[in-house]
Amino acid sequence: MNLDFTEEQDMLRTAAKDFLTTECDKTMVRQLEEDEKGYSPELWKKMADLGWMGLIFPEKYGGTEMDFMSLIILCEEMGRNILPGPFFSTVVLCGNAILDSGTDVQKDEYLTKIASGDIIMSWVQTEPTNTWGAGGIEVKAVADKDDFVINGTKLFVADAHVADWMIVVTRTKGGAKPEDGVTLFLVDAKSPGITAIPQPTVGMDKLCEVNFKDVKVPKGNIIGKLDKGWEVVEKTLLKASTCKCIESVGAMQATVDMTNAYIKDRVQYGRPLAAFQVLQFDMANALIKTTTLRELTYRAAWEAGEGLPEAATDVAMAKSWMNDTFYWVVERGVQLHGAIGTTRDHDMGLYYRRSKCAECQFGDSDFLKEKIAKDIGL
Amino acid sequence: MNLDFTEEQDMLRTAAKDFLTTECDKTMVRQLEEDEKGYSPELWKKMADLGWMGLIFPEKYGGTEMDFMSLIILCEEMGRNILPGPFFSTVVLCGNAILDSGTDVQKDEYLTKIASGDIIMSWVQTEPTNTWGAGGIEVKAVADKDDFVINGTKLFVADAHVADWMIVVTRTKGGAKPEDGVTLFLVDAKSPGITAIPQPTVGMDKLCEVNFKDVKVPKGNIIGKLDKGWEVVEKTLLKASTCKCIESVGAMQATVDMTNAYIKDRVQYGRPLAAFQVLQFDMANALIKTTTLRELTYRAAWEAGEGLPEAATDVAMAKSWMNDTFYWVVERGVQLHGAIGTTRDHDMGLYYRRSKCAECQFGDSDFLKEKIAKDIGL
Amino acid sequence: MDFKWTPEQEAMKKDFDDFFEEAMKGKPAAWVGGLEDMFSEEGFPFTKMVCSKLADKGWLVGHYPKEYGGSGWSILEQLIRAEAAGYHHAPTGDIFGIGMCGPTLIVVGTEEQKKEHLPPICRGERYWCQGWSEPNAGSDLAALTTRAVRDGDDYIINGQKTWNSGAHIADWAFMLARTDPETKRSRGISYFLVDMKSPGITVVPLISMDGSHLYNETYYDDVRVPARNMVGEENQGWAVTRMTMNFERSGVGGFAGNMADIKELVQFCKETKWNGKTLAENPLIRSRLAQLAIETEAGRALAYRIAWLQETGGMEAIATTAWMASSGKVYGSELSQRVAAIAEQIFGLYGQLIKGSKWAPFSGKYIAAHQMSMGGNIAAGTSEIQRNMIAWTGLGLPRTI
Amino acid sequence: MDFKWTPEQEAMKKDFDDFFEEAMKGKPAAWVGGLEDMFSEEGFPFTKMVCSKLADKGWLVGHYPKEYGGSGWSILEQLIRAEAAGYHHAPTGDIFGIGMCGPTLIVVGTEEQKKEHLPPICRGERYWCQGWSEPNAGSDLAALTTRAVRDGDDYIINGQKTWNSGAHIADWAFMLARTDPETKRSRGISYFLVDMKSPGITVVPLISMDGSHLYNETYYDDVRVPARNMVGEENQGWAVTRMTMNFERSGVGGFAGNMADIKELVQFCKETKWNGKTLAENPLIRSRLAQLAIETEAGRALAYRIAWLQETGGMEAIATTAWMASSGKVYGSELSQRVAAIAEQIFGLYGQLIKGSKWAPFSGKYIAAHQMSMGGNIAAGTSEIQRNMIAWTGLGLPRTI
Repeated sequence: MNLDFTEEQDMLRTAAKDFLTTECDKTMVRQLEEDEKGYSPELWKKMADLGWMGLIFPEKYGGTEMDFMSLIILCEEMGRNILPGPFFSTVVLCGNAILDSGTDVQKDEYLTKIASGDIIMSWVQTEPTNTWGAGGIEVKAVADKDDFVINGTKLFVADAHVADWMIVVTRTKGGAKPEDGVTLFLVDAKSPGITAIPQPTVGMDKLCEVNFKDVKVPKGNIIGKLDKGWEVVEKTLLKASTCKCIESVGAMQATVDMTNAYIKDRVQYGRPLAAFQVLQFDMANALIKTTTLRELTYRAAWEAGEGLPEAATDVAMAKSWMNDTFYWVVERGVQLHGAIGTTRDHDMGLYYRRSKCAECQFGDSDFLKEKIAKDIGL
Repeated sequence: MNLDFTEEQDMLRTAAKDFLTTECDKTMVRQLEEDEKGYSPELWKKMADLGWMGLIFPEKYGGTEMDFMSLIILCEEMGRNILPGPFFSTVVLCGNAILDSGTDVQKDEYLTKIASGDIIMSWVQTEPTNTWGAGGIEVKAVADKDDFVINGTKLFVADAHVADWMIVVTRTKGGAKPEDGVTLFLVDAKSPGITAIPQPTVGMDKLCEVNFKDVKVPKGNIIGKLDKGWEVVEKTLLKASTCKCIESVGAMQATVDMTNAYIKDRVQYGRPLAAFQVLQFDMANALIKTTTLRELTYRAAWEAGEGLPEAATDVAMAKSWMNDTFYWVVERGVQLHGAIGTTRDHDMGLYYRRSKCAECQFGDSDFLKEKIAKDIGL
Repeated sequence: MDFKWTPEQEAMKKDFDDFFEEAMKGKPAAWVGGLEDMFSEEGFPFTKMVCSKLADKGWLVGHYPKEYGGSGWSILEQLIRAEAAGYHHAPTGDIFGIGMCGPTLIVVGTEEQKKEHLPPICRGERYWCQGWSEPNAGSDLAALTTRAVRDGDDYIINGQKTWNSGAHIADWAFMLARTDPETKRSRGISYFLVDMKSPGITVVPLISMDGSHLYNETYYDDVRVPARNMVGEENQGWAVTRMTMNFERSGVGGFAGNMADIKELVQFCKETKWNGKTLAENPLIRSRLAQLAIETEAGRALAYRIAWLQETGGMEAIATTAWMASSGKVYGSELSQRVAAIAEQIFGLYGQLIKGSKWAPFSGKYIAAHQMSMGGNIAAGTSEIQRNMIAWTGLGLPRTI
Repeated sequence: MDFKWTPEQEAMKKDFDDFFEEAMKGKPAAWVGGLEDMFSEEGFPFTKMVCSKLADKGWLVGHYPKEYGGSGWSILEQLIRAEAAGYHHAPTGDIFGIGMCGPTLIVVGTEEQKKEHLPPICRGERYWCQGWSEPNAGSDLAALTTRAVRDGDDYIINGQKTWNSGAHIADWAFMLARTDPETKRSRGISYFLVDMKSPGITVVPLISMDGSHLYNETYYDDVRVPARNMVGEENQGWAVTRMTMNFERSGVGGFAGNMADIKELVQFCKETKWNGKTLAENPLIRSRLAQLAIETEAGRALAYRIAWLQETGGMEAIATTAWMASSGKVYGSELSQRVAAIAEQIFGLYGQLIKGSKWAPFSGKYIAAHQMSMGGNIAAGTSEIQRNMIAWTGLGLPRTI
């Protein structure tokens, strides 16, 4: 057992923290909320230059071959600074899916371009059916000679409006088990018949309605196997969930730090707010929640990275605990800031609003707890 | 609208408070926990002399004809002092059932004896089936000439071991709806074939396992109508639930008062515990919960007393809110007392343990909330 | 004890209900019914229109004395109106003028002040805002530093106020300024009525987390206020302030609003099918909505008690029930927050969509309400301040501030 | 980062697991596994038996240096043992001797004290109790008034201690007495080792809410204690006390115990059918048990971090991780309370039955555990004290006491 990060990883963390603090301040976060694209191409380029896009890819694809826990570190720091943009879609979701389940040709084609920052990708899974489960996949892909033809509507799809390529989760076969008959396609976002319309969300995080009308995709663009794509989804979402959890930990710690500093500074009734025991208890509880989530997430992430069977349950646990704790911590943070914390101009709100977005990713607590209940034998 | 009690009712409250404080101190409560009978015959006699047993019965049966809200007042004060014994079983459950649904002959026979303090009664409903719903009634009563013959096991039955008479809820007919085919019998507790064994409970409140082996009951002893007894049960439990709620309010207020006094008195770190803001917040929350429950219960009780249709939902709401709040308030009370509050000799524990007993009476929150969900249209 | 309304009150209830049912048909999209909506660009004309109709019927400010334009209602009739309005999330004018400034004037205002201000309030013609908090005087209001200096028949006011709800639409403000800078804290403060059109007043919007505009900063730069606009004695404004804070806090409208929300959500759950089952079949959702209904009724029962005690106890009761009013406030605002949070949760992925997305349930009303609810736990005395007050005045525990 | 155990550690884990599995077959009915059981009339012989077997294998106090009877384990091996024991709710001797007094002696004891006391602790032959709290010195320990007066080579101790867990079975006590009554509070206190058989000691039981006997009052009436039994310098006992409080607080055993409870409850829910359905089919129960499992794993992950930091950081880490240990304590004890409460709730009407009723699920174990859990939120630093400590040392907030 070794619960320390390596020196190289510690350096990565410091570098990421410094870089993001400088390059992604809250003014930029606010601008990008209103920005049509939702990301900064300059920043994107710089991140690629730092090697972040290819962090966990093999060197032959332009990556730096660090392990999954290094990506976790990066995500923690991104969460602390609320980095907007398609890093999560491109690298965490699509990058991991191709890395774990793509063919050599696909890896060569896409990982290399991701690593260089040349393409943005979008993970196109959820639908109006309102679930991250396999049962929600209804958008059909039907074989037609050497192609498949995709028709239907996807919803809540991050960054589809700026994506060059998409990984689209489709239904290719009906059947008793919804997990069967799911197939994933690499789809050129410029294909005729695709429209992507960003929806206003509480986090302004560019979730799109994506419509597919007779969109043709070559058979060769399947990731994983025909009808067996759900395995790829599961594997990808395990990793992505831990990245979302640790991103949230970063955000939570940021709000704890920010609130702690504020109450030490803000004087009412002749003493700092920090001197009020009730506020101290709120802070103590916030710290407990943040810390337990961090530790649980590290373990779950390590298991997911190692491909261990226990990852499935532990990741669901971490994500569910995140849903409970992120909201709690930012809610208290706003409350302790008082009225100023409820304004659009204050940073607390940026975090507060993102807690809802994070909750919606990869399963809410009811969904996850039902999974956990099964896993613990119920 | 008039949310005040009458002067007569205010006097009743004062008299009850004074009487119980003197006659039912915590030493007696403790003794009766260990006592085989679980009540004091002398105290029982005195209560009868005060007219408490017949408080809401017509004068012709030896009662004083006060309204149901007067019984509520009495129960609130009993809860404050944790009066042990079969008042609830005899008067609140059986008394109300006979008053509301008995024949004139039955009223004359039983209400008179209840009012005079001559008989103790037990409400025999629940079974190992573990529910207050009609579906749980499996003990059968089978017609045999002019009698019915009862067989089976009842469980969690208060005061059966000291009862002279019982009201036994039986199944006389199977069918699609569990509410159909339930019949209530007035049963002489000395009938051959009845055994009642008190079970140790957290509140030492003499809940018995009651076995019926070929117990004969005359047909004339049916309360309400054959197979239609569930209506009687529902009506009775509505009133009994509000009495249990207000009993709990009395207990909660007692623990709030006791804890409030303790923290004002107990000095640590050179100041009374009461000066610590966190403890003040616990107390404020306890007061909010106690007060909201009291007001909700008064309304629900008034509705139940008036026989209004909205009583069904509001009583379930009050009882569910009681389940949540009673435990919360006494748990905080123990915590604020510190170690001394966890001892057998301290009064806090008496209340704490009763919160569990109260929760178990007439439906836990899941049971009640499912009912409420139906009532609000789900 | 008797919870029945009289036949007259029942009839009144129905009249109110019919009125609001009809009036609210024209409400703007995603209307939550908070002050944010009432004072928004889109909402304020609607608010004025509804309030004007209410005023025509004598229902806007029914509980003021008839001589000043009220209808002489008892607190119970006021309660019935508040409950009906709350249930329909209807605008009922500004809580500041109607609920705080007006009642204060009735008790301690001069006859001239009453005659000048109460009738336009009752007619729904004059909107008020509160000018109390300052950047360094929030919960600790007595730390305020805005100055008022006597100059002939006027006072000249200088300073900055903040969190002024509706200052951008208000005609008048009731505000606090320090008239004696030598004495400390709560002494030396006076209470003024200020025409918002006075030269020297600048209102700067403070936009809320969800993008709505309720709060403002108000800058006073040599604002001249006639001395007759002082309420109460010079330097005695703190006592007036305490009184203002305690009026009309049964909170029944909020609980009625929750009832309507729960009803709406129940209907949604019955009609909405995801993954092959209606939401209404989900036991977790059933349990949560039932719990909200329980907590709403428990709060409502408390609100009735507060109203009853104020009805029967008069002005004195306002002080003795202050801890109950604080209880109702903190309980109610935290409950409203849970209602919105649970609605969002029920919507699943749709819960994150806001106004402007065609996919947003109820046009994003609940997620907006959720964000606004944060302010509900802070405005008009934070939940912490309320719990302090309950501990001190309801339980006799020592003051920690 | 790597969460794998080495093959040796995996083997150790299995050995422990097998041992406890076997040893716990003989446990008394309704065994919860808290100190209440370990030190009860029925439980203490069982405790001694299990501990003696553990000691034979060198597993009772593995982490002490070999020269004093330990096995020289690292904190990680200790963690593995604690987790296995916790999972089986096994007795592992007194936490006072093994976990508090012993480690203190290792750091600041004299060689003579180490030689005298550590080996019998490691052999499971000597049980300890703590003599700290007094009726007027609970959370505010420094307010203690028990006196120790030097008399030749001895000290003579007079006073009253309370909440002495296991004093009725203990052989020795480590206790605090005031040696300099002139100086105030934490100064002037000394730390003594006292043979409980010393003349003048009287132990009076304090029976807990559920009827169990864990706590005692201890009266010291002219108790003579040799000066060599003082730990640390005279009047410097407070520093020793602080050290004692911080040892071994990863809390992993408690989380492992929760895991076992959850597993037991899952099994119960699968096997138990009321109203025609198994409990396992009830979505509300599924959700609650899943939530407990989540919270248990979150706490366990924290416990691992604490152990790891102590492993790699040594004595210094004990201070820097104190806020984490406080977090683990308060989080763990409150979680244990919820586990018991939810078990009771699952049992429905059966939840109120206690030991002695043939109908009581698990012989009333969970309702007993629930009552004991109240003590868990108070003993060894109340939840309030823990949160204070987290705020002060983990967040740098100003001390409020």
